[in-house]
Amino acid sequence: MNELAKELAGRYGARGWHDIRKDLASVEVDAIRIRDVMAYLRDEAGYGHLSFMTAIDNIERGAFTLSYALRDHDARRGLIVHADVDRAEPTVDSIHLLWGQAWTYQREMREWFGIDFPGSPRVDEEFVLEGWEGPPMMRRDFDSLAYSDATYAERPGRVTHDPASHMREKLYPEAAQ
Amino acid sequence: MEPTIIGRIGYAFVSLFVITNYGLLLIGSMARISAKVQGRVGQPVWQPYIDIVKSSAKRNSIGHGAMFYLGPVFRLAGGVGTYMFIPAVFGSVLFRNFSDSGDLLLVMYFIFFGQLGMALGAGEGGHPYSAIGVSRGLAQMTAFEVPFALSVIAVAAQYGTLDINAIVAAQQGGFAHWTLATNPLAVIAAIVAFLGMSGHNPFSVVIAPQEIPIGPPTEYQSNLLGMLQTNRAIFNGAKLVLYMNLYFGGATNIVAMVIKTFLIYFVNVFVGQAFPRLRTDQSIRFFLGAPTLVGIASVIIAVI
Amino acid sequence: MRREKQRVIPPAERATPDLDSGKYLVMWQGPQHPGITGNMSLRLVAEGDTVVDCETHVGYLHRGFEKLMERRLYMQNFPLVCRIAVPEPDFNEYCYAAALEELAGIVIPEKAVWLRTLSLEMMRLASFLMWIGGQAGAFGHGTIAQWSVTMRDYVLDLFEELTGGRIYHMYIIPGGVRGDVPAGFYKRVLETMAVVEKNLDDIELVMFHNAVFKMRAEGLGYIPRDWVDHYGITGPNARAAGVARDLRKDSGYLAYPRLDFQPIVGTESDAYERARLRLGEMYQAIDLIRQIVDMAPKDGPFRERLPNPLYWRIPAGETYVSAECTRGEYGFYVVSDGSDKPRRVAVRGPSYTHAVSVMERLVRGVNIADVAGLMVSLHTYPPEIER
Amino acid sequence: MDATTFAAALDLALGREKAAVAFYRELSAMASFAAQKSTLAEFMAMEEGHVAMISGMKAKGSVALSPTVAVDLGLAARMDAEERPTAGMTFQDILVAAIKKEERSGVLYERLAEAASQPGLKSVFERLVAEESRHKRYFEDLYESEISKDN
Amino acid sequence: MSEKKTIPAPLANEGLPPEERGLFCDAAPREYEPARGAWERFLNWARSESLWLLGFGTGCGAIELRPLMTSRFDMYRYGIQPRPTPRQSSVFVIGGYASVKTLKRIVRSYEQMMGPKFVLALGSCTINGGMYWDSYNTIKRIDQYIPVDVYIAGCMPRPEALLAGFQELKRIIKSGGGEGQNEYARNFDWYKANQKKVIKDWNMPDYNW
Amino acid sequence: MDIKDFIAPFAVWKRAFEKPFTVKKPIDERPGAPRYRGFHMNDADACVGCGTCEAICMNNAIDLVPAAGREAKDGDSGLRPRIDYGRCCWCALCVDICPSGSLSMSNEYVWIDRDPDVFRYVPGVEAKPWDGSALGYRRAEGYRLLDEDRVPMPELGHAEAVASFLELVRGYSRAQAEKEADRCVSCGLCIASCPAHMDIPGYIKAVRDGDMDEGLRLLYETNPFPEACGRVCTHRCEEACSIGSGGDPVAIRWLKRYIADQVELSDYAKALPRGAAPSGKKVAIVGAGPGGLSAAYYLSMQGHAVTVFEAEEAAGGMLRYGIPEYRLPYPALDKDIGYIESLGVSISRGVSIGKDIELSKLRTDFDAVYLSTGLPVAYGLEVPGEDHPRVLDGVAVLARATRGEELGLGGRVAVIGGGNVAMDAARTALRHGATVDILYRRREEDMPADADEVREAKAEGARLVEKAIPLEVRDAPDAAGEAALFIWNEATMVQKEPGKRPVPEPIPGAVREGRYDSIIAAIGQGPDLSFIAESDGVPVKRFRPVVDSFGMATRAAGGAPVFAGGDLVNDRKDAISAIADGHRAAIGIDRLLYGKGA
Repeated sequence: MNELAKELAGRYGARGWHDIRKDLASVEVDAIRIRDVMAYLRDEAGYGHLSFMTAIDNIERGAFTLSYALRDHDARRGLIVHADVDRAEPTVDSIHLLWGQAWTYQREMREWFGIDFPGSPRVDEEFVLEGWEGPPMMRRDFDSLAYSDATYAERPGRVTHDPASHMREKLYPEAAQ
Repeated sequence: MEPTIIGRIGYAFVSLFVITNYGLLLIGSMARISAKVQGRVGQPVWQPYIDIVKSSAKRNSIGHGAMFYLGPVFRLAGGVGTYMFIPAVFGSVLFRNFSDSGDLLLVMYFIFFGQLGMALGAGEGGHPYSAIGVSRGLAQMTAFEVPFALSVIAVAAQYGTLDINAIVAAQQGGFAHWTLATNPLAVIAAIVAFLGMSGHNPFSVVIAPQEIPIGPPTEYQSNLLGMLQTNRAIFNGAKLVLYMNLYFGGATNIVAMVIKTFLIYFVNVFVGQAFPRLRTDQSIRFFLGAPTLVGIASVIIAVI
Repeated sequence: MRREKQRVIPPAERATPDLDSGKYLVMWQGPQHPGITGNMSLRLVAEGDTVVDCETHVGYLHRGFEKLMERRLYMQNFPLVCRIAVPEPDFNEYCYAAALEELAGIVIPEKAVWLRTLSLEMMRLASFLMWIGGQAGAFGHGTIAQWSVTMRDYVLDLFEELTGGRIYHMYIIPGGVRGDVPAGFYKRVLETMAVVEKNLDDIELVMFHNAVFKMRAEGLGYIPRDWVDHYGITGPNARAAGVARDLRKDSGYLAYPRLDFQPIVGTESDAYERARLRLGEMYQAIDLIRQIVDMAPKDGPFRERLPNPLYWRIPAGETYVSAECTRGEYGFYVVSDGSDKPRRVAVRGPSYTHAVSVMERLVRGVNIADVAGLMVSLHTYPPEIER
Repeated sequence: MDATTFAAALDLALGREKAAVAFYRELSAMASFAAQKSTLAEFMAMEEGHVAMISGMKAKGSVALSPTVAVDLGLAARMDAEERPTAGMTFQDILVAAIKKEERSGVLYERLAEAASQPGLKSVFERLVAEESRHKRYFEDLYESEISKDN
Repeated sequence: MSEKKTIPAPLANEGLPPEERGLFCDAAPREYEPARGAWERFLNWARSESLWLLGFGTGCGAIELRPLMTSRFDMYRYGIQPRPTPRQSSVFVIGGYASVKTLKRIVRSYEQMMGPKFVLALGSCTINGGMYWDSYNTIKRIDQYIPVDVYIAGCMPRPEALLAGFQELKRIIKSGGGEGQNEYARNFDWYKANQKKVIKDWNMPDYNW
Repeated sequence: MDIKDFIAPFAVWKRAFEKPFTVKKPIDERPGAPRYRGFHMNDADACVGCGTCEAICMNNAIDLVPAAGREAKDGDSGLRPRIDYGRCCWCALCVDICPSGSLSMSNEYVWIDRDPDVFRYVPGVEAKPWDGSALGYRRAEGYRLLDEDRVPMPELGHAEAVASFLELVRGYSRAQAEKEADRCVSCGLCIASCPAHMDIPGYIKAVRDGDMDEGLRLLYETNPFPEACGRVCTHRCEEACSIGSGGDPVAIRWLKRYIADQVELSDYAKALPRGAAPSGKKVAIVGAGPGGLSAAYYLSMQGHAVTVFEAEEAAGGMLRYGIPEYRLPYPALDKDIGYIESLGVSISRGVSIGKDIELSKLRTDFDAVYLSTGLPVAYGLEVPGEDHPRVLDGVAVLARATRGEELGLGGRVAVIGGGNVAMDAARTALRHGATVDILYRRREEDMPADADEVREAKAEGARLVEKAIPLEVRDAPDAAGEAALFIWNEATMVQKEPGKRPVPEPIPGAVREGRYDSIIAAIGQGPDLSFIAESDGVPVKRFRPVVDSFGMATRAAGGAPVFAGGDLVNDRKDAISAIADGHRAAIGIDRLLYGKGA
């Protein structure tokens, strides 16, 4: 473990430092401390550039995992910070004051996953969707195909055959009995 | 032989018909020349005709109140009016129009009249871009009118008359008698103003497709658009003929008229292809700068 | 001098104009508006000719790529990713392929490395050629676009020959590239480069030594240097502000460490500077393409064998692979849960910040006429915002 | 060709076919289990069919036999066995017997055809040769597919 | 064109604020009887030789319009040119997939165009959903929402394919087949019902031209 | 800004004097690039209708539809892909993955139509203008999304092999098996060709997933002899394999073996379903070969009490007595049989029907009888001298080898025949130190034996004498009956009838002879039907019991219904067909016993 990992662990209880490749690592923190961690990383650890933020729906363990990807351009290395939030009541501190584009990501996550970032500008406005009535669509329990089939008309006349069952029908229909 | 009033009206219609077609072909050929600069073939020369037929052949149209309809009518009236009081070919009975009934001031008024009418109509369309286009158009117009008016004043002062026929007459007898030769500053001021008047780059602020698509006529369609397109041809023709008369010695036959007006119009294209578009404020600042000074100088020269 | 005067640094906080006062004109620019790049819209609040507030509205091109990718096999996503950005699909292909290769532990053959680099640089050139037409067009200069888009087409002809596709190449496949170089291809590349270079010289003369263009572009959209980190600005937009960041140098992916080039850096950080810088990058791309043609291995395999794509499982893990596209940092964040479909793919497009946060702020105080020019000078592309 | 000679020729053929029926019947009597019996019964039925056909021709006075000789697979030539009717006959034994029998009939007709002086009669015998060759081919095919599959 | 089933639905501009109501028509579109004989053929010729297309890049397809309208393919020489406002345009090029949000604008722009108007649909996505067949945000068949005159297969179709599409469109118009406007008017209720099925926040006037 | 900025822009006019960029007639002048991905083409004859294109297509653009004039047959589903250009994105993954390589793309790209419903067609079946286009996208040479090379099976070297009866084939390791399983595209063409219609894609998936219990469960659904079939199956599935249409077929047999090998017999019970509750019905099965024991397995799974009567001292039938140990080691066979026995199936060994017990007795004592006695009778050479003491029959030699008896073949052995029995006999003889000649009437490619067997027999040192028509066996001079002369006639293959296979025709005068210590005749086998009396009511035609689709021969009054199957009934002479028959009969018997009709 390197210096930064120790520092993060000591200050913010960060854990699970993992070197993905030689210039990229990931680390996990508690969601409640995310703003502090990000401020520290930006101001003191040199990770001045926020590449992107996103969330992963880990539906199996009932959590959204937030991923904040930072980059230290001078040291030419990246860091992905993970934080789990409860899937049932996802609320995270906004970091829009730290980075000027963070609010857009937060707005996106609000719309796509239903994660709330209180205080983030325009966070409750629609982002890419318009008049969306379904659940947040990036959640894994939302079935895109089913929604599409139910909503958008398809051109009729498509029918396909499974080779195996077609051959059974044609060549040995008795086995179907 | 002096024709009867009925005959003169008939001649005026013929003249109008000719200038309309000429204007359309001019637009068509300039489009082709522009295309050549851009490395392509370009539309057929007669494309403007098809466009007008097409626009007029639209089956439905929408309106936004009476003023909306009147806009193009005013504009057309402006164009026709401008043309009607300018002699297209000096000395020709057919292309004399009603030039002896009007003078430079009347023509100047008609040039404005069309613009204003259009502004009123377009404003009625309710489209914000129309409104912006109109305000830009009027702003730019007031700006380029300054050098233009100065130049006209210089010409009027130089020849001591407001009668266009007289101005043309005074320029007969070779290049040395043209205003271009006698008062080049006035011509420069006028030509620069002309760039603004005809809305070519870098002064195409009115329609500016990338900024306010496409300005005042945004809401115009169908036969109203056809009317505007026709007017564009007439108005172009009228302005060119006016310029020719004021600065380039007029024309004593139709061939000279075609050559001269073509070249005057070509100046627009020549500059327009080279430059992008200025912002309205830059355009205004520009017209009120050097061209105005040149205009003033030309007046001074003319007066002296 | 004059440039300095025009520079407008808009306030950090959004103005909240009183719309009922009658002082302001609210208008929408886009999605159906020729001055907007791509299909997005701006809600502008103008006072007179000056924009006082701007809201960006995106999503007109939202197709739900990230959701769709979660329900497709890894290999099935390969034709999908390039559609995220139609002007330069290859960067998507590269980032996606590289992310999978990293997660699956695949090393691609040397020839594939070079062909990928070639494809990316050709794409960069083509994309910039399209952009420069847009930039000139936004200020009303239609001729440049007529020339440059044709030049782009010549580059696309090369792509068509190499990859079999004109717009969507689907060439950089996980494991390598999809086809070898056809006979005589490099010769045609060099011929095309000569033609493009000659026409770029013309464009430079007409567009960059142009009084009106300078009047419009100089001082427009000034981005102070300290915004670069704050807004996550990357690519030419950052380099024009004097920040010498170029992932091709910094991360050293593909064959870039073996190519001879230096990031071009500007100082003025306005629309003119950015345009100028991109022009420089076009020349640089031509130079890089020539180097690649010279140095690329002529024999050898071009693709590593992968497992059956119908069942290809990638070990659980995550990675973020980024590349320097024409607009800046383009990246794919891929999370695998060990199954045959990705758990999560997130796309980081540079326009995400350029076209939204930066655009919203820069446009305040700008003349309505300049909005289009400003937007193009940021080189934004909406689909990578909304995916 | 006079009718008598024609009838005589057919009678000869009829006689041979009836003898074949009798042959199968005799074998069948010796058969020890159902499978032999059913197979022999089938072959016997075939021969009875031939009997009926030739009798029909005789009655109608016409010859409706195909002149095409079936291809000889050449199995019979190499089979050494005479019919050895035993209780434990296998399918192979029965088929060999059948093939041999058909071949002998064919050879006989062939000789008769050679010896015949009247062209009409000659043609009748040649057609009978063809008929027998097809019977033999049938059995040879059976032998190839059922018995000598691996060789 | 086939007769579509009409789904009766109350259509009105009632949802609009009173001050905006004046900006829109208050009646359903009506069908227009074409002129007769040689005159109509002449008009159709003019319509086909002067195709002004709406400059609305609805999807990927817009990218191939660029080469088409610039010097290499130069569509101007075929009488085709882009037009920035729907009022003056006669051809709408649907550039591939249409997200619901864009569809709303497509419908609006289409309705604002003056007839006769034509629609050219580009690529797989407009025919049967294309590669976004399972997306929650893109429609699959554009012909459910507006009438389409010509389809061009491809993803992306080359500019040549687009040109061929325009040629086909010209042929159709000349033969008097470009009656999409009347088709739309005739099946107005059906189209509106389809549109409202997918456009969930319907805040547009129903009668919108 | 200086003066240049006002002058330089006029340089645009330079272009006005140059040639325009415009292409005059774009559609004609600019065809798609040679590699352009245009509309699809399909070589419908090479296509096998496997649907892999459909599986890889992310756009759901491909449907498999019945093609006019193409029937389903082994290795060809009769379906052909139909492409929907309302979906296609021209990525050409279908071309890259196509196992048979039949799909390709032309460089045509213009397709315009008013009617949106026309944009789908079956390439290669519905004619299109671009059919047969020489240009267009083809997958790059040597570049395929699927691996065409089979994972090689580790085997004993030939020298090592001949020296012992050790099993030749060692079986896949886990990595090898998973790699091989990964080549499968789950098209399912193989299922129809497998007589037992095993769920081959299913168990291959289990290998991929590493779920051996699931794999075993799937195997036992249709085949209770996975160990045996995994080694010696005639694997007709592999001939139908779609991967085989453009490369090596998937090693389906080895994967089956891999699954069975991975699970210990003691764990079988855990992996496999439990049988139904006892039904109180009794079923007799005659013959403990694969067919009989399969029937026994499925019947006992249904809860019936099963007794198997076997004439030999050990169960397994031809699997044990006909197949040498080096191909199917006895422990593997014992594992299969052991599991069946462990379910409560009782096997009465050494009980010969017709001798020790009559069929009619079984019919009275049991509720149903299944006959699966196979083909125990070897057919003779039918040449003069075939009763020479040195003429042995192949099946008997193999059976004696199984029993461990001294074979006494001598140093030079001739094997007559080209079937699997001939190969097994030859290779057994090789392992007993003999030099072996295999004499076959036709050519090597006509041999009914598996190509692998022939190849290995040759590799192990057997000499193959083709086109040898047996003429006579004679006592060898000075051999006193210890050696024989085998005399044959060299043949030439003559195409006598069009469309039929050529016939060996003796070359006059080309008579050859060879002196051998033993001559093993392996030309064919037949059934022994002597135990069926007429009174049993079992219909027999041409030495085969006549059965219905469930294998039922009779349900005549006077006893329990009689079913029959396996080699006794069918013509296919392989274990898997017997197993399939056994399974089918078990279903038939079960229905009958439960009164579900049949």
